Amino acid sequence: MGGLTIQYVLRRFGIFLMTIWLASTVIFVIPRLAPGDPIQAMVSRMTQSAGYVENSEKIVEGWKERFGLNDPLHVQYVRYIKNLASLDLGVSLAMFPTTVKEVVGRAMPWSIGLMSISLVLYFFIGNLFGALLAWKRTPSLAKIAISISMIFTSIPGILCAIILIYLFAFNLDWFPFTGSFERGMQPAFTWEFISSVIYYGILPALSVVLVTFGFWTIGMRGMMVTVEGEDYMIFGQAKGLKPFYLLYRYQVRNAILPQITALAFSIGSIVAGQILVEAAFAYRGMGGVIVAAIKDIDYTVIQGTSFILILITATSVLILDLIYPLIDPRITFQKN
Amino acid sequence: MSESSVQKTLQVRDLKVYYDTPTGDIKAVDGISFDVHKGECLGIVGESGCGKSTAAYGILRLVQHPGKVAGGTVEVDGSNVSNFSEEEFRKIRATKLALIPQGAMNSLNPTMSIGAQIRDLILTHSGSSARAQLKERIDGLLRKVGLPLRVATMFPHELSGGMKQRVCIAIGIALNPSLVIADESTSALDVVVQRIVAQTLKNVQREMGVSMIMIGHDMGLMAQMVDRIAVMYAGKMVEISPTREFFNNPRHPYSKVLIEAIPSLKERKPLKLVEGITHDPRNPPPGCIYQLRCPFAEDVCRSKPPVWQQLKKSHQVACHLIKDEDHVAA
Amino acid sequence: MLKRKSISNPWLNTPLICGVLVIGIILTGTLVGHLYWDTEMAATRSAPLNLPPYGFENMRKQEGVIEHPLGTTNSGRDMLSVMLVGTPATMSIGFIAAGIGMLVGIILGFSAGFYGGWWDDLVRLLADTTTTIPALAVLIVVQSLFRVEVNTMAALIALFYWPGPTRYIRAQVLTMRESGYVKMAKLSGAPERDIMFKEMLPNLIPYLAASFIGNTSGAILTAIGLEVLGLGPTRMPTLGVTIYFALEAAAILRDMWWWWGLPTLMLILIFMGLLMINVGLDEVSNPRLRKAS
Amino acid sequence: MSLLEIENATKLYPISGGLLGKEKQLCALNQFSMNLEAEPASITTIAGESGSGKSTIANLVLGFTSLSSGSIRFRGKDVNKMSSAELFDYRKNVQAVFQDPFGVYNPFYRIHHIFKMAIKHFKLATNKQEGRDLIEEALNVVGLRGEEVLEKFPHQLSGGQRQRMMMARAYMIRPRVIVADEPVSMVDASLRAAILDVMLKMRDQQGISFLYITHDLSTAYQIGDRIFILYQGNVVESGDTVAVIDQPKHPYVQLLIDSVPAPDPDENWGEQIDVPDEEETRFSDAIGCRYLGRCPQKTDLCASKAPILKPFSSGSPHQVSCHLYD
Repeated sequence: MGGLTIQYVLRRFGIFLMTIWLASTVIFVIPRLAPGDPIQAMVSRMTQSAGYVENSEKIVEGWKERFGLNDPLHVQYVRYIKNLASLDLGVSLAMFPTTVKEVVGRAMPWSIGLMSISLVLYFFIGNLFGALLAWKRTPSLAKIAISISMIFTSIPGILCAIILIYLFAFNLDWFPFTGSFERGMQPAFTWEFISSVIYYGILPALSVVLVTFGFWTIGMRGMMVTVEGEDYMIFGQAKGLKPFYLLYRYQVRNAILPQITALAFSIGSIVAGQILVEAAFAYRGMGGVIVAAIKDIDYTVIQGTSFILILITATSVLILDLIYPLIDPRITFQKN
Repeated sequence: MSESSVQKTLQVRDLKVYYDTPTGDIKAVDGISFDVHKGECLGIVGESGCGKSTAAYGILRLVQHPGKVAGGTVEVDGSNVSNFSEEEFRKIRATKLALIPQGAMNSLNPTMSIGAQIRDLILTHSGSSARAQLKERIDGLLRKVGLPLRVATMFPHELSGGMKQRVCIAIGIALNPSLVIADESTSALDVVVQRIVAQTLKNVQREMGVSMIMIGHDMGLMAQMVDRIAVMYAGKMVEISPTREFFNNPRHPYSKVLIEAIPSLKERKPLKLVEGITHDPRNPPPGCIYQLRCPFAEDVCRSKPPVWQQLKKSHQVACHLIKDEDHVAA
Repeated sequence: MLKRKSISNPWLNTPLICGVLVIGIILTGTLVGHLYWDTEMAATRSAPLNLPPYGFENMRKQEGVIEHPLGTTNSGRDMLSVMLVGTPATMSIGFIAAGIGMLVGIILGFSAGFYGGWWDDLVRLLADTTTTIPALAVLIVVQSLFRVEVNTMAALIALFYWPGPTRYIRAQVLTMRESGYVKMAKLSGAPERDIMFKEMLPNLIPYLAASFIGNTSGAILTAIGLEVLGLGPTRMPTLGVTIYFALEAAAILRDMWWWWGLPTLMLILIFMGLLMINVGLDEVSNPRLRKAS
Repeated sequence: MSLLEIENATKLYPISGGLLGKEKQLCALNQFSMNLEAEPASITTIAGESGSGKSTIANLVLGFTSLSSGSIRFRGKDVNKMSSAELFDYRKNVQAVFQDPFGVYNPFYRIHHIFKMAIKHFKLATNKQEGRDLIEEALNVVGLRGEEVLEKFPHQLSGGQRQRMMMARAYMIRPRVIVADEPVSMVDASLRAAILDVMLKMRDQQGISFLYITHDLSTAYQIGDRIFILYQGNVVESGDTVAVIDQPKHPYVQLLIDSVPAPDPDENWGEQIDVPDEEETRFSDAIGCRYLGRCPQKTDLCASKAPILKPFSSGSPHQVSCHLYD
């Protein structure tokens, strides 16, 4: 049952496009609202940091051409949107003539991989722990253990990353400081390479999971408590259903729905937190790319990566929104 | 017929349900005792907060926090279930003691189809051997309560209040329980639908010969539906009587108020006003629980709680004002 | 069934008290510190380089001195001064951003919920849209062009922290608009202004407080993100900026734990304090949570 | 001169038509007309089941929703065309008591808030003492005392007390009309009489008229003067309350009255009836009688033409809308 109405799908798609358009417009407008010429600002910062910039003339020219700074603003804006729509993100300034698309394209699988694995982990662990915290039959020792494990909740992932690096890489030397796989290794579908990727990925994933799952635990516990008071829970008990069945088919099944809605709303901050953790570990993902680009003052790469991040976020939200009606039979009810 | 020859489906003795509050326990149900005979329909009436629903949930061990069953025994079909473990008690829920909740409320799981919510009940108690005739059983149940078979694939939000209520009845009677407790089962329905659902309920009960407790506040509905009526006030049972006798000859002053308060559709009468002072439930007065509202209260009512008296025609009442000549010989 | 409100004050719950205490101590501590400590030493070259905290040794066997009890950085900043200056600066980013977000949320939420129509549609669409934009991605682009100082940065961050309160207030206003007490106020001749601010707003207080605290924490998180990427304010050694400098100077490898560790610890305390306040406020607005604990 | 006149009041709600996106209109109230005379004060019952449109009438009269067509006139003035001063006067003269005696109190304030709000905005008193006296007098009418209730929070009082206070509040404002929307349906039976009694007193002693909106025919029978019975937005029968309930004409009203359970075990409900589940027939483009789907006496005419409300016998105030009486 359930299913998607056309209005629902259209609205979700509308929000998807709006999100991307609005974010890109903010990126376009704010630099131009500020006093002064963004190109001039860039160049002066480049000269500041490097003392002298090779090809600076050429870069400025490239910039002027790319932005068409002599054109009127609306022409610039239309061109900017057009370029984005065709995913033409320009050419890297620091790694000329590599295109931004290539740079981002290399990093994207790493980011998406790390993000999906950690997302599955903390969403699962968080909700499981939340459900257990609210369940009457959970042993109190387990409840205490869960509460203690939530100590990192709410701190920024990057701080957790620093602490983990300090403890497990610097002091104990169990895990590598930085990187995505062993230096010198060639990416290939070999057991050696894959195990290296996993080994290098543990600390970054752990940093994200440790600081995030607690939010889902708190939210899930709250929803579980709310659902517990519902009449259908009491009727479920009156039906003599087994406690565990009642827990997962009645209580968790209904409590998880708002959690999925919440997930859609927090994708933005999830992506942001992930980027920072990648930055701390100099991971090959988009976070690593951004850090490098910021150091090199590679504006096109910064802008392109950000745009792709916005795209990834909006797409994830769209997917979640489209999945949601399939798991909540009530969603089509709104038309009545 | 004598008391002993009647088979008892349910025997409740001195049931107590208390609510824990920071300022002391509220005695929501304070030591009530009654029986339900085989095949009989007993109505429990009273106004909001009198403890009638709480008593039902106490019998079913479904009292929610901060409430707790604080004492008393419950016997079902002659066996004392009060000392059953949680797991033992779970097994007699729906098979011996079933609940029909208010279907208009949120009593059905919104994320499961109606069929699935009947199925899980049958499979839990009858094991997987029941799987073979599952569809026929579900269809049979839906037919019995007058629902079209397509309801099985529908979700609660797609049903009207009356249909949901019938689903609740179907679930309540699914496993041929000894006793069903219908808690305000038709209260939220419009009058025409209420009549249809109530009649369905009554027919099903008669056909199956199941015993029933009907909890409600609508005296008219009770007159139509039940064989005996029990009246509760402030956690105590004050009167139990066969329905006809109850309406013809109510003995407790509170029962009289309840009957007089029913607005008639037959004749226009002057309104009967009653004083509505109630006591603080944490701090009941000594003596009779009804003394503050009772226009006939005497000194003895203020000092001594009334005892349960057996009157003629299976009529029982707890009131000091009942005179001796009405008593059955001891 | 009997339902009685508990007499005990829901605002006096353990997480809320603990959280308020933590944040309170941090704030008053840094304020009092300003009176007794020379915070000018937060600037570079105002102290010997790379000193460990008092009572510790660094990798070059130098001992900490009492003049710089929390050690110094590789550019000669006194860590105690840095903490005294950086902590309130970091927190003020959160408070300013959350405050602006809350104000915008109240204005948009009330107007959208109360007047409805196209304005409501627009506000809802903008709020839905903005929630899904990853703030950090946009701010990275902006900050990499123009490095702004603390207050401007807070204002920029606030761009992303209004949809939460807006959506919630709008939904609540829609519910309350149909409530009996709002109808009663209308029937009592109360003007719209009174209905919004005397009838509706007081009932939103627990949520507004929770949302403010949640947004403060979110805004600080975003600010830290920017700072640690090297896009923080240039003139103010906020906690995030300090961590950035420490990481840049390989403080972990040089075992200068005080340099990155103290600001990290302070941030953890701030975040934990804010989270506890939030959990406590949740209990105020959701009575079911109270009885379950 | 008539006090409150409702003429052909109609309320339509747009509903989206599913996948095809064809807009339909839901007709919550169809061509409702009634007239409330200033003298003598009366209690007019508007009865019906859920979805009958009875609450729509309350919301329209109180100005919480706007009419799709038709008009409501107060002392001859169209409410829709009133100036803001006139509207304010209308507000003061048309008050209400609602079903839920808890929801009408803002949980943030003490009980006296609802009284003080009205005193302040309607300028009922010039000083504190005068205001205090007004409240005390109003509470007196409903049998409460100020010191018992005013400083309390809503949840500290019983449902009956809360509802009586709403009556007191309405009384204090001294309106000409009170819209009483299910005022006793959430109050215990033994306490209902007290509230109904206040209504009678206010009608007889203060000349306040009531629009008594209810699903409960028995209380209407006890206190009502005139009655309108609604089915899916249409008036199916109207007239003197006792006449209508003693001798209902419309098949629906007959079923309705027959279905009220009699508080007498000797008077049986009669045989099991079976009516098809109520269908949504309130669409504005529906033709024919709304009761068609459930009516046991329907004819071909009922499907093609909607009956209109007309006197049962000529000149009789008892009106019915059914082709059986054409």
